[in-house]
Amino acid sequence: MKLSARDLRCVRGGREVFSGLDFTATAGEAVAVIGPNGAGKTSLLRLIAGLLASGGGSIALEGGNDELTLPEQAHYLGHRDAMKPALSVGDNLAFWRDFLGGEASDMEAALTTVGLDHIAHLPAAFLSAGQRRRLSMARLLAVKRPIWLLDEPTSALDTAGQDAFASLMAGHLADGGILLAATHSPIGIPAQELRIGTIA
Amino acid sequence: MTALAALIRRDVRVALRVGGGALIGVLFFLTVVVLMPFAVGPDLALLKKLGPAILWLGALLASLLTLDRLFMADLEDGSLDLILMSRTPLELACVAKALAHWLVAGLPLIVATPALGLLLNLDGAATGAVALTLLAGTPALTFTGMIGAALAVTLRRGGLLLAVLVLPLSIPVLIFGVAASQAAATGPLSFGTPFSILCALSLASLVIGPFAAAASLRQGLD
Amino acid sequence: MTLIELANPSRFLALASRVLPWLVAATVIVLAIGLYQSATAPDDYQQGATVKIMFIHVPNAWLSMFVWAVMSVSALGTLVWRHPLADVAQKAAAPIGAAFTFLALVTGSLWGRPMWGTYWEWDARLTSVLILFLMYLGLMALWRAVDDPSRAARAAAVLTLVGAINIPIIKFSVDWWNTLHQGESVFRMGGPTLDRAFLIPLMVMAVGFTLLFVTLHIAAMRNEILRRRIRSLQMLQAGKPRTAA
Amino acid sequence: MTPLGPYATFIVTSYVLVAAVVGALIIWVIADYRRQTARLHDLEASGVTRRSGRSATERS
Repeated sequence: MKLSARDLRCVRGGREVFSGLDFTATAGEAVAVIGPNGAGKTSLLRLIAGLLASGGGSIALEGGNDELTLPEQAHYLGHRDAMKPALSVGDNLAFWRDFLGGEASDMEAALTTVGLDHIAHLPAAFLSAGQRRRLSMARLLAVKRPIWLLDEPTSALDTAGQDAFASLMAGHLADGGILLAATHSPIGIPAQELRIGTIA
Repeated sequence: MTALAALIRRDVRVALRVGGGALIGVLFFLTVVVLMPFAVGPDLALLKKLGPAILWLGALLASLLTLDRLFMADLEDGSLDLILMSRTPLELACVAKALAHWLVAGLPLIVATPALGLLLNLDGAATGAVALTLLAGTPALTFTGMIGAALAVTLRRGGLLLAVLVLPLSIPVLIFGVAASQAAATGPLSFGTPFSILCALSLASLVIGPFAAAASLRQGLD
Repeated sequence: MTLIELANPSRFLALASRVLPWLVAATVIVLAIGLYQSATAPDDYQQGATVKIMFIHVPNAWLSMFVWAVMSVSALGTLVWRHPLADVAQKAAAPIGAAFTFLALVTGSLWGRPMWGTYWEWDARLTSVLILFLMYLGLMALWRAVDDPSRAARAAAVLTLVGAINIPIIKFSVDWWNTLHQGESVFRMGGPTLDRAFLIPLMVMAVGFTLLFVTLHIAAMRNEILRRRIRSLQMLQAGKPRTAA
Repeated sequence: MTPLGPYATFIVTSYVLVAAVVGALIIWVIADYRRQTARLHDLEASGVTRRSGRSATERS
């Protein structure tokens, strides 16, 4: 499997965020998207996720499931966690497992991995920022998708959480997944660096 | 199918939980209808005549006001991104969301109608006719309103803008809904003709609404 | 047991479980006497047997206002004295008050059908009670709209007090609106000429229903305190890392 | 008991309705109490206690 982008351009609100961006990631490879604030890290991820209209260039996935589009094979972990505070932790996760479709895996195991299994019955409103992020991580595990697009994945996580997430990412890569992470700090796994924006 | 059922179930549960505000729409309906006599006077004969129109206007405004959050809540917490990335076609996801919204916001209005009919001095037949036309017509209000809700998300504006966008679209539903209820209550026109048109409007909006809403959501990607 | 001592929720729980059985017994006895007296009361020369509806209508109508008064005092407790149980009392009273107001409306309407020939008349009294009912529902919606009780409490307290000030104004306006539109006067219940034969059962029933409210209110407050305790325990549980057990 | 006259239905309906609503209130309060105490006991069984270390259901 190979995810590649050629000459990507992104325009938002009439302003060109970046252009002429190329990268290639093969199965088992991680890409760390690095750049100053406003360089378009989030925009790049959203563009790949199909959440932003492309301003030019092409993105191609080779060796994936031909019946599905790229966004349908990707997980997007953004700043917002897509969890309803009124529903319980378990219900929130079960919903995304059922709704996102595709190959689902054991939800209990996913919650155990991120360390939330003991509070699965509590409303998501009671979770701290770090715990909410862990719940989002559980979503990546509950539904199998080969491409992970992670926007600042380790923000709000403590050291233990960052280590746990690094091992999750390593596991995903070992399974032949592809991973793009926009980040300011090292993500804890070997990754090729993709610098975007003017480097100050 | 499990995906759509899951979406409906989630939306209904969120609406019924604390902070969901599923029943605020019906409370608004009650309040608006109760206000009417203070404006037109307590003349029972007059209220009987205006009753179907008052109930329809109240239901229209109530179902419109609750539509505001249909997509906005999902946009704010990031759910909309994931819905766009799911394997379920966006059009079907829109149908599921509208259906869930109708279940928690439209159906209670119909349940409340008999009590309000009593307040407006409507007899059993007229109240039944209004309830029946609301049952046939509120899905049309939800599904056309959904287009406005999707546009509001695209424009990142809700509230009054949504009302201004959607109210003109709901005029046909209002015309035939009130016409059918009036026909059943007082005659002389037949109930069947406007009621069939109302049902046709509902069915048409069932098709057009999701496509327009999905298109608008896709256009509004940001 | 002073009000200050009652401020401790644990004390309140202890007191509630001691007092509740007595309150239940008192309520049952007084209501039973009231019901017997209502059943044996003579017919009114004007209303006939429908006067019996009055024996349950008037207590409910009285409670619809009394409960709002209780909530207003609680609201003051929240805003002025910062009494920790005040917003519990206010929240617990709202659904009970709404239920009594609903009953006042329905019994009034059932009394009106034989008297006026219609279930609903936009009579000043009934209309005011209807608005009161809507305000109760609005207050309950406010409590439901916010997840955090301490945040909802202040908003609900302000709304309750505004309501307390506004209810007489609404009543006055509705009276004025009603007389403006209706020349003929509808039959007026009550007044100083009420016969003792009706007055005594009415008073007993009013006392019985008030006792019923107090009982339900204390029980509902107890539930609310437990609910909040569960909430804070759950937040504690969420904040704790997983234990090896 | 005096006969209820021509309006017996209205009188009986009123009383039945009041009984039904009051009954519903009583059932709600009791069921709510049972539910809350059960949840509290569950929480305590899972080892969550209040800061003071006392039992949350303690009566005194």
